[in-house]
Amino acid sequence: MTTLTLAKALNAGLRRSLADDDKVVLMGEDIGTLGGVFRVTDGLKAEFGAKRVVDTPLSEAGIVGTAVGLAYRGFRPVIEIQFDGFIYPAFDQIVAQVAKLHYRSHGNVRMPITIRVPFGGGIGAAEHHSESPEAYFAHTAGLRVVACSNPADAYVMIRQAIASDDPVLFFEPKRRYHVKGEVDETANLADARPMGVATTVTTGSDVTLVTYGGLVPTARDVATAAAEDGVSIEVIDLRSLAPVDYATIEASVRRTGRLVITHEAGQQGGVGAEIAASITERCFEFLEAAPVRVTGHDIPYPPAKLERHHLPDLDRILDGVDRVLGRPNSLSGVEA
Amino acid sequence: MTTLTLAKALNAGLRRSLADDDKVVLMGEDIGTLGGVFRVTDGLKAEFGAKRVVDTPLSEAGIVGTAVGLAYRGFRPVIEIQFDGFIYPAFDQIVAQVAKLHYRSHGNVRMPITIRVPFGGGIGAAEHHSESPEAYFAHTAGLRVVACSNPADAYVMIRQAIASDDPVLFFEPKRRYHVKGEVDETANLADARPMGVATTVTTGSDVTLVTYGGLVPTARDVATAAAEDGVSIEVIDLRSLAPVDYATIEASVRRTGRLVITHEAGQQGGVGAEIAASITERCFEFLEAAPVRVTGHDIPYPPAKLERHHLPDLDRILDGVDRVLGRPNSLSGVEA
Amino acid sequence: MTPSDRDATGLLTRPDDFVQLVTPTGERHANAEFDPWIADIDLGALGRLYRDMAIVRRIDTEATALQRQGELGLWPPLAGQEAAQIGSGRALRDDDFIFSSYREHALAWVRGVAPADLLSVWRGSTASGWNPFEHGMAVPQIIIGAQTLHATGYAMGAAWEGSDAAAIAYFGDGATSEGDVNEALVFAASFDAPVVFFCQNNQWAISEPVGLQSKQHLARRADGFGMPGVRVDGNDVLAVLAATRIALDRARRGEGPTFIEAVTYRMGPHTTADDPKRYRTDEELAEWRERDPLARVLALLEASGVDVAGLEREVGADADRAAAELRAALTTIADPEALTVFDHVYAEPNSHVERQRDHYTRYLAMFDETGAAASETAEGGAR
Amino acid sequence: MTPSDRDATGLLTRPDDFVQLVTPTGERHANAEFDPWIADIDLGALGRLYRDMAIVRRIDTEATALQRQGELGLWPPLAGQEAAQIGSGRALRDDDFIFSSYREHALAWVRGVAPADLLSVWRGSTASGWNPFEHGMAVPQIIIGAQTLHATGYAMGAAWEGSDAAAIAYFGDGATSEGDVNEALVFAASFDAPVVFFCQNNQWAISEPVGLQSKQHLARRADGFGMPGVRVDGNDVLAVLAATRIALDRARRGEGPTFIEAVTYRMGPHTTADDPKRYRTDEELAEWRERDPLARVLALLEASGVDVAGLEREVGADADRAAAELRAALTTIADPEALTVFDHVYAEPNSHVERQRDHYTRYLAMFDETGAAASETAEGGAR
Ligand SMILES: Cc1ncc(C[n+]2csc(CCOP(=O)(O)OP(=O)(O)O)c2C)c(N)n1
Ligand SMILES: Cc1ncc(C[n+]2csc(CCOP(=O)(O)OP(=O)(O)O)c2C)c(N)n1
Ligand SMILES: [Mg+2]
Ligand SMILES: [Mg+2]
Repeated sequence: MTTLTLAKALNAGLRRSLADDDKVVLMGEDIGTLGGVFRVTDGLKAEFGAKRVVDTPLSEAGIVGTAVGLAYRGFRPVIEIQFDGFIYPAFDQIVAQVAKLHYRSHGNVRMPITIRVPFGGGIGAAEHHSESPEAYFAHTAGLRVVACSNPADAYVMIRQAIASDDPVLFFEPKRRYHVKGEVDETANLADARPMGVATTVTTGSDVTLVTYGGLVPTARDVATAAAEDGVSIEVIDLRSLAPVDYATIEASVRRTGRLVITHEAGQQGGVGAEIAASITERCFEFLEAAPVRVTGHDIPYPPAKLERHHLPDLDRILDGVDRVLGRPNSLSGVEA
Repeated sequence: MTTLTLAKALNAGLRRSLADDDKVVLMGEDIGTLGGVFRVTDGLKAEFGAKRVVDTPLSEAGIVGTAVGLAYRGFRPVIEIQFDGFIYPAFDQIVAQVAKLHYRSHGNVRMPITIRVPFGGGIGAAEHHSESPEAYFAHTAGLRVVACSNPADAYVMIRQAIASDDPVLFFEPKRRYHVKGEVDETANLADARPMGVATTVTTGSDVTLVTYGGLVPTARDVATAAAEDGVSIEVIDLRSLAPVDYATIEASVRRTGRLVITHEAGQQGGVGAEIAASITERCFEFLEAAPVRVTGHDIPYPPAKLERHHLPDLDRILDGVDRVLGRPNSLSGVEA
Repeated sequence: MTPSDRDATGLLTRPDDFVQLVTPTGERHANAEFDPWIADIDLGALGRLYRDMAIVRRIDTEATALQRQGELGLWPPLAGQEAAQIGSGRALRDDDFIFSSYREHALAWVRGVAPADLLSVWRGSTASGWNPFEHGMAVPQIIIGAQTLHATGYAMGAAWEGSDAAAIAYFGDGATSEGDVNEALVFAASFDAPVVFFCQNNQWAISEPVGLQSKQHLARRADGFGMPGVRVDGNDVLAVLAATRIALDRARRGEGPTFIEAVTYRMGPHTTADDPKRYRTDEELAEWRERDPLARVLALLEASGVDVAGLEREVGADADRAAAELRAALTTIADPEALTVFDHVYAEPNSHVERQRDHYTRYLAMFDETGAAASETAEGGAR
Repeated sequence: MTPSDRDATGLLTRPDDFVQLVTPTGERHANAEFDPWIADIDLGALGRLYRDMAIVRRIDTEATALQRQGELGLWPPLAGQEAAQIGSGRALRDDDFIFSSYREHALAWVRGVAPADLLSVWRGSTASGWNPFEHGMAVPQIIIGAQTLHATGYAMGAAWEGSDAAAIAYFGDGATSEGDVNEALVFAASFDAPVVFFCQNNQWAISEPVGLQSKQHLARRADGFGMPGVRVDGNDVLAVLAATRIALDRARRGEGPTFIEAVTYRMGPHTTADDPKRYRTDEELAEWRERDPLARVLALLEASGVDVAGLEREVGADADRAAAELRAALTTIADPEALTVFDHVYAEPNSHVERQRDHYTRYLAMFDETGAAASETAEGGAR
């Protein structure tokens, strides 16, 4: 076991993938000499050379589009999109090419492309640097979408994503890059929990609280705070947003009868909408209350000084817990 | 009253908007001389000239990006995206610029841009010509998203969209372009139903069936077929997908206790997910069963000969109705 | 389009405006730079190039007819662009990889794609007709320009592997306006990628004349991105062959990309769904008919003493056979099975798709039991 | 970076490689084409250009310091690019419209943006500092290259209205790789839009040297799109002023767009979050310091007999005042009210946003009642 930050765990996972398979190439803006603006690729160009860790021209469609060509040639490109808000110029290549080529080619052409996206807010950044675009990709057939929340997962999941023959949107909670944790660099990938399987972070019996990425530590705090208040919360870290591991959520909700979902992305059509709808379909008779969503507002990401009024935090999630429990809450007395 | 096809109703609405406000300009590929591949802009270039009806170079980001500049200059650009599947190259300009500029500029810069998108399948077309990308935009704060389903609405709604000071994604059900209907070209826009308000197409008491665009006529057929079977269905044409007119749906579901939502787009994170989740939040105690979604599969749009196995149709929606009613259906006996 | 419009569109066809080795009337121009690259093309080889062009023209005509008869959903005819496609296609080595647009049926022919595979996608029976790796050719790309980036990335990868194989990207005049194509030029130059950008300037992007996309010759685009650009008569199979060979040689030597503008003309509609009368004149078409890519080769062969009547007969018979094979192949294209809609969405098991497949299987089974068919509903959605 | 790398990057600064009117040591080169366009710039006017540059440099230094002190969230310094920004900015007419990137603080200065408005966005207090229509300048654009299309559309609109106002788009060397910028060139050429593409080639895009984006001078990009491209010494305020005036004049006469590459250098970090030592050498920086845009103007003024010491004193006092005003302005920037997060999402009433605002209002009210503050939670999300 080594203690690593989440960023360093990713770095270690990338290094390992580069070493294990010479078809793995890293591509992105400023990932080589600089080591990435978050230093996630630090040192890798020096170690593997400029043909394995490739500083690209400044064009996101170009990066993803050439990665498609590299995949045709048998490579496994791992792309860094510098910030969440810069993925949109590549949207067409991702949605119309990366996601569809395996289908279009009857399985002949594989797209083992990993697209790393530092995502989410809470770092006081400028516009376009704090977005949570994951729902766009979860709605896109042909893509897998995952989000890591801690160093141990980061180290394993990035390697699983790279090893996957399907394209993976890999979301990294940038505000947790510096969080430290134990990482087992010796364990076998084959023994690891598949990236499609969710993790139960804390067990509980009153409310199931589902989240992913940067809000997982917050959700754990929620469970702690609620416990003091006599409420037992089961926190589930989704890890995979598409497909969702419904077996785990379902089993939990059947016990708790109450579901809260929280994410930074806006509510309208967010990942929480799908989970609320799907769990309602699957567990209707078990639900004691409607699933509650605690999300960012449906607004453009606000200026830094206002982001705490946008992002779900401990109090807002606790308020959601109160809502699902029918306890006094911010909407008490309000007609739904 | 005139009898017009949906395409001709749009043409009439565009003509009227061009005549009423000389800041309205139409932009797109092949919309001028050719009149658009669906002839929706037929004759307009001849009537208003090449500076009002503008054939643009072949670049969707360019079209939307220059429209942003035109909006800065006080114009009201109306863009035609030739087919649904060609909107993605413009995604960045739509999501990062069109949607956010009003917010970014504290309301100083308005983006009265209408983006017309012929959408959906059922026409036996090639890849990328039958998509339903509306959920991407409904998830994007700052945009309004509407879909018309009949000539009368088309004529009014396109004018409302153009007159709106907010950017509007305007989805046109391409497989219904040739459907005819009565259009009142003399009525006052001020008296028209606001485009944000849904329409109750048929009233009913057993099940609320919500849809939009090309499936509205199908839903009406469903109501007719179900009626023969003794089931009374209330069909709601959403018209606005963002924001959704929950007042109308809610009032209906409080009476029926049962909700079915159908759309062509995939299920995962589709518009139906948001509506199912929101209605469950708002009407939990009134629901007799979990809301049911009947949608396209979560697959890339399949080849033409398979599209009937992808698109919801009369039978599949009726099966959804059976499900929500707890009658024998395709999933009877299957664990949810 | 008025003549002055035409000037503005850069629709210039003076021989001094591009490289032309064979004039429309079949005269052979000497060209010191290009001639060495086609020194091997004797009269026999020229006859074979003619044969290629005649056969693909015939296949194209047949496919257009099949579409009119309702056998295909759509067909984008290549008529007029035979020299551009055959000239470049025959310059390629087997291990070069082709990333085409939707109109490059002649490339599929060059690469031995079976008739049924060529038609199946346009019939709507399949998402793609062939295995790209069996033919060294990606399946058709409909998103304008997207494939230029794929070709560039493929070429980067080939070079990184130390191979001297090249990639070639086919795209149209309209495509040059898309961001993707320009980004491909940036990447290709930056990485010295062994890729050839082959632009068929067929004067039109559906109803839009090339002058709306650019006031400059498209080949001039190359220089600003740091690569050579060459403008050839795209209706001159020898000029195209030579230009493509030069570009491929450059690529193989590690000197990077080349941009070729092949000036040609789409003689038919954009697709079978298009009506070109709405936007272009009969006179324009007539002018271009005089620059037919096949006619000039025949004229040159005749002037060189070849028994052209005999060649035409022979090739005509081959073309008849190809057309018959195409028609026959139709019957071998099976309608796809319902549940194949779920195949290949992912390469690895996916719980969500499996669940939907399972549900839909149960749904279909209901009809088996009751005897009804999903396709026979009032609405059906089918076509 | 090794010297040979540098050559490859196109980092060429020989005077014959671009238009230079004033050398780094203050010599004035005659230039028959450019000189008439700056005939009005007498010593007084030159002194005022110097003053502009000195003041914006001081503002920039002060803002950088404020960021280091935690008063700003981020600051992208312009140091080194004063001549490029002031030279072009002072060429503009009031009714020309500026679409800038994030580093063009000098343009905001030229357009009279108040200090508090300049800082508020970098402080994180607001989504944008000023009303674009009050200053003829759009708010900063962070998505690389996006603004070039906005400028083009604005210019198209201005021309359609019969106005002779122009638009100018500022972007960097890195931006030239983005599809948007290339599409902007396509549209501008196609519609003869009165727009100036002003590329500040400051040699770096964060850590990436310009040679990674292009092996060709960026100004050469223009020709292939059908517009003139001019490469000027971007550290020479007179050359920049003249080039921009020429381009604007062309635009006003309806002759369409021009591309200007101003060869300059970012002397500081990319932003205050960046550490340039990771990717570039002290020697490179030292070389560029010798080409300082301010020093050469002082040298020229001195050689022309101006009391430079006096000018420096005077301008220094103005700069001190500007810096003090900037610092003072900070205190006038109010922290935004919580509920303003919901303002201006839409221009028209929107039921969904109103509902969320209403809910959040009730949520906040809970804390008022209990005395707790949302911002004082364990986690808070604040910074
Ligand atoms: C991104 C995108 N936008 C629009 C279209 C619709 N479309 C199909 S072909 C075409 C014209 C293409 O012209 P060109 O590139 O010259 O190729 P050609 O058809 O002449 O071979 C257009 C606009 C598309 N397929 N993809
Ligand atoms: C679409 C997009 N991709 C990436 C970024 C991140 N980014 C910010 S500035 C920058 C470099 C820009 O370089 P250049 O265009 O030369 O401008 P400069 O900063 O040198 O003025 C990058 C990559 C961004 N802001 N937008
Ligand atoms: Mg064309
Ligand atoms: Mg730069």
